[in-house]
Amino acid sequence: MATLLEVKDLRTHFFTREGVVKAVDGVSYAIEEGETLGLVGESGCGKSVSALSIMRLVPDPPGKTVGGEIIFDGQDLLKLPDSEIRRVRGKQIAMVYQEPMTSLNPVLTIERQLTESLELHLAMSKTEARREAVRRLEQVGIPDPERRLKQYPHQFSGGMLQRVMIAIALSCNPKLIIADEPTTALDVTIQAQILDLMKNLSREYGVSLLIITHNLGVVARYADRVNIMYAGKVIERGTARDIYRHPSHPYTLGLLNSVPRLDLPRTEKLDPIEGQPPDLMHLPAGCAFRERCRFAIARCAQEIPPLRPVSAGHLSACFVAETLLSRAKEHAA
Amino acid sequence: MTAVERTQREPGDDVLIEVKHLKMYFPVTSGVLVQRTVGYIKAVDDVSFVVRRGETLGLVGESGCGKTTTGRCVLQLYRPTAGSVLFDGEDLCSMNGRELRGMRRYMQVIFQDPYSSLNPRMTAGDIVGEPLLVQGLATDRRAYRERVAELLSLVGLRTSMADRFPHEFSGGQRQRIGVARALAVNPQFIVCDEPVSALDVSIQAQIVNLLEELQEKFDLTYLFIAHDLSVVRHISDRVAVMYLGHIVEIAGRNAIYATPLHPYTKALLSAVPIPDPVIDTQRERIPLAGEVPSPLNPPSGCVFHPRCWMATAECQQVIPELREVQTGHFVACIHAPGYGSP
Amino acid sequence: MQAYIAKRCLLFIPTLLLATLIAFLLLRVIPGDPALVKLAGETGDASFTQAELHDLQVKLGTDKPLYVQYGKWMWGMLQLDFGQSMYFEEPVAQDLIDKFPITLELTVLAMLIATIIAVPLGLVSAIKQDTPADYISRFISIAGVALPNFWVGILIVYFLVLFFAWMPPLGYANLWEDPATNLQQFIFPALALGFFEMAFTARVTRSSMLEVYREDYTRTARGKGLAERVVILRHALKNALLPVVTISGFQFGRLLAGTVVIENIFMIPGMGRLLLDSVFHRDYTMVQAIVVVITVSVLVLNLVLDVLYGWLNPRIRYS
Amino acid sequence: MAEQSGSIAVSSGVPIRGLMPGGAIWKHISRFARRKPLGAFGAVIALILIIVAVFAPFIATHDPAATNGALVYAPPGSQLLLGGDQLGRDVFSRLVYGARVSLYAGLLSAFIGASIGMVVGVASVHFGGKTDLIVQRIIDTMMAFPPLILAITIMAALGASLNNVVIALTIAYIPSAARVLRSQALAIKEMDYILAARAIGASHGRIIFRCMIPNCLALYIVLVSVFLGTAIVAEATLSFLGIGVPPDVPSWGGMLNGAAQTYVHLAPWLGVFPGLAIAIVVFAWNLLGDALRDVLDPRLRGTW
Repeated sequence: MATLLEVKDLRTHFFTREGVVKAVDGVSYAIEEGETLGLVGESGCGKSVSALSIMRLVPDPPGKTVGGEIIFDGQDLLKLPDSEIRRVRGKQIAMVYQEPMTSLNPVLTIERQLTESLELHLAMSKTEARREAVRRLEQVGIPDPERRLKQYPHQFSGGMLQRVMIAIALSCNPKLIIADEPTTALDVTIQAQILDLMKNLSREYGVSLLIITHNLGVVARYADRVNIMYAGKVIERGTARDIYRHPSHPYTLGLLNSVPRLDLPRTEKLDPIEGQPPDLMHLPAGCAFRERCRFAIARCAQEIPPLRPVSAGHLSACFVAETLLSRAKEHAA
Repeated sequence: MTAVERTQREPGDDVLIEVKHLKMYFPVTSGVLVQRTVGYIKAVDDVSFVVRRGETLGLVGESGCGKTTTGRCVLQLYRPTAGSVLFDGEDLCSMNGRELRGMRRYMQVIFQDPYSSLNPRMTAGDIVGEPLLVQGLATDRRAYRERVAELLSLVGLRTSMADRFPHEFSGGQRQRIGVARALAVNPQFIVCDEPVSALDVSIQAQIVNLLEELQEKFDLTYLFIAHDLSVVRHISDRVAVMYLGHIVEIAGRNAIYATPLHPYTKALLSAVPIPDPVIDTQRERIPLAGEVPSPLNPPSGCVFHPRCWMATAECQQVIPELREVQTGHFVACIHAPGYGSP
Repeated sequence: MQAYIAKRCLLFIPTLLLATLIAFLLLRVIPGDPALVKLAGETGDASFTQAELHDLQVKLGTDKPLYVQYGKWMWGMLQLDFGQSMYFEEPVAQDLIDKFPITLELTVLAMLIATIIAVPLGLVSAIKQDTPADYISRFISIAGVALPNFWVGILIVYFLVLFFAWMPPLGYANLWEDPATNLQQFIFPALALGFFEMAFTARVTRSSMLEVYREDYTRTARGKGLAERVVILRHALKNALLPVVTISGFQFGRLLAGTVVIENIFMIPGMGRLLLDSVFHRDYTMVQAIVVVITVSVLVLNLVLDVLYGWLNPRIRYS
Repeated sequence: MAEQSGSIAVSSGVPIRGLMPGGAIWKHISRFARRKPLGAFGAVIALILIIVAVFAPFIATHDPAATNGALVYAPPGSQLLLGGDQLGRDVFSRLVYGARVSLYAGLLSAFIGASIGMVVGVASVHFGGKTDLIVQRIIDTMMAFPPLILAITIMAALGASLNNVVIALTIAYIPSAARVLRSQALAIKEMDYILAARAIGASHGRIIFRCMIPNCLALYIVLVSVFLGTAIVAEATLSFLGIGVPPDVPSWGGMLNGAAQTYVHLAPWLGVFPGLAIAIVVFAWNLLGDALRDVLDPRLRGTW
């Protein structure tokens, strides 16, 4: 498989009155063609900002991408002039957002919001675009698309709106769809519908998917590879199997252990990660996770552990990754 | 007495809360000068259950199913349209405002949103201490301060934090303040209304553990409302599943997760993703078509029938009552094994 | 939508009644008896006899209970009889018919000037946030809100007199008969009148536009690759103008009220000047009638705006 | 997930910054000045206005009421700092004393109007139901009366005097204050902490005074500061029209009475200085009000 998009050492910072928030601080990852990549982390870890940086949609001010490269189709998206990046947005890379209720314009019909990218990127006429819009709505499972096109967002339920968002994202046959917490605002049964739909469509059209979520379960089912983020950095990367079966970063391990699981016998006590997520404005020296970490050693306070391979295709940013990995393998066996 | 009441409450059972035929209809009004009622949102429609002393009853369902409304009706924060709520045998629904204020010493609530549930103009200490003042539980200034400090350390906060305002705390810490406030009056019963769903994953477990420790320490009884089935399984002794204002299934924790009987429960459980790609792909999935209908205009018969893959013509007519099909396992579906004729 | 309009229209009737009641009570409850005030004179110490007072009370109808007076007054207004002027002792309706159009023209002109300048000003300010264009426009709008309209009027008169030896024209030229002279007469007063509202609308437009800029759907629009111009014109503008529509009812009211000041400075024989004269003459019937006319105009405009708002906002149109 | 750290609460929707009680007040003032330099500038001008008003007798160079035939229309700078008026009174001294009138009328009417509005708004929401519906109807109808018309009508009934101006302006402000604070109270009523207060058995009084009012205070302060600016203009307008404070009392608006017609050829400065005084003071108040609003309650941006 060829690499579709490569994020290299991305740094996006927010310059606020109180100080600089390093929301994304040296993040690198790559997405292969046709692959589904998961980006997992808690709120404020920089996962959404890294995705918005790809599209260059981070609000400026206060946000600014201060370093790194985003190579897509052989060119650095960060260096493209505005007119060129607009040709990438919606056409090559499309986005699905967290809140379908607020992500669609309340005063425009669904038709207008669906057809405008078709008219812009595929130079379709009004009637062509309309026909295509009907087809797309059918494809995402919206009954009675002809009538629905004439309606406004408030006349749809949350799940239906997310389908509309997916239809819009798919409309110009993009190579990559970035889904930023696509199901967080939805109920669990609707969540399953939406994720299945996205996965099926991406498989059908060979579209790459970047799924951003805080829910470890969501990516387990759908992602080929997973990146775990903490405090503006990727701290572990691997195949879904690697990450879930052999976590080799204490944070990943902690996340997996802290959620109760339906498939395992009930434990007496949950095993939480103690402490609070760090303040991105005043990060401690060394590893950002050190203060909450059970495996911390003296070195963790001095150096920031680099993201390095622990086995083929499996990377961890922890000095004791090997120990964790072998423990996990023993445990699994 | 219906079958429900007889069997859910067995002789010798130490029942603390008994909810009977609870209904909460919110009127929908229309009209220009004279408001007249044109319909009702049946948020809770004939719900009955018991909570035994010292146990945790989990109440799960999707948004809009009426679980939060049920919790608030139990506490009489909403006065129910019909039905009764017995607290230790006394009917809360027939009490007046003054009597109810007295009852608040025994029953408390923890809210979902750690931001809107704390008054931004009060310090953490004031928030935790307010119930003591309201209920007249603080004899003097020193006792008050000591009790506030005790409560804060009980929930894992430093006593020096008492002078801080809510916005100076993180979400998890705010939720701890909410727990301390609920504990202040030494209640017997606490309604936990989605206490962890607004928190980050790594923080959720901290709060769940805290709630469990406190339950053990003070012999608390919980009604635990949530939409996260994994958390509910972890914390509950028994679980009730709600759909569109009705309880469709109640059973012991193990029974309901191992052998769910209602089709909705089955679908709900199968939709929960498992954080393990190998196991997750091997599970049986029951996709649910369509969306939850409006509670303003619920379907006839069994409210779940439009989305149910087992539905028959009968389901459109008969409202299935909650029946005990195995010991302690109640279900409201005419197709459930052992349900008998409708 | 029909139901929405019907509801608004139905609501209009009791609001209208309430408005007239308030207008009536303002002048009847606070000062007590108009007859007494009239006889007591400006300084309040003129002498009169009880008989004189009673005669005047009978003449003015103030000897009857308040609700009878109100009823009579309302009944009269329904037949377009606004009562008898207490000072000129002739029907006030004719005066209103003569003068209201003048004031209305001034107000509408001021509103047009204000809106036409303010909306683009506010938009540019928001789009070019924190650039010199934004600073200039913000300065104009903050300063504009601080300048009292009578002072702006005085300065304009000074400017015209000192530099162009201009004199306020005597006599009034009708818009339909002599549009050129009419506009010459009205353009400067309208400018003075509309200055505040221009500044105000520009501020509202700016902040509303900035608000819309932060909305998720604007990001969605950009995420589709739309040009900034399309994002603004198609996605942002309509949403941003909703609050501007909402406030324009109050603006219209403020402008109508402002004519009292501006018509006095520019010697325009409109309703505003009539109101002030009536206040000086203690002509309560006239004051009452003018207040009712102004309030009803505002209410009518609000009704129109409600419908417009509903039309602009599909949430209301389809519910 | 709404986990949030730092000092910005998003989901509560209620102002939380600023207004901290206790000794930290100077720290807050200096932080305010650094973050909002224009607002601080406004505050300084406002302070100057207060000082001028309080110490008017010491600042004024002449008796503001003393007439002097020799100084009629005296140009500025010669014998009188800002010249003499049509009766030969000192314009500067009249401006200084006029600050008293402006401040008195502005402060009292803004304060009382906003206070009554708050009581009406909060009470209306608290009692709810029919009461709220009726209050809402009355407020809506009152809003159709432009404030200036309301004030003129009341002045017509009461007669010209400073206290009557205060009464007229107060009444004119009540509806809009009640409206704004009612919607704030409505938002607060939906907050879980109100429910939490009920759940611990708090009385109605406790809910109103410990939960509703403290959370309305930020808006109330902003409202007072905004009203104050507009009240100064309104008082000046009424006095300019000759129905505000009596002509013998020195007031900025009154000093401009008849300016456009009478003084333009003889003494244009008579029409300039009082207007300038009003404009500077109101400009400063607006800057201060804007800054207060941004700091105390950013959601209010652009509501007036």
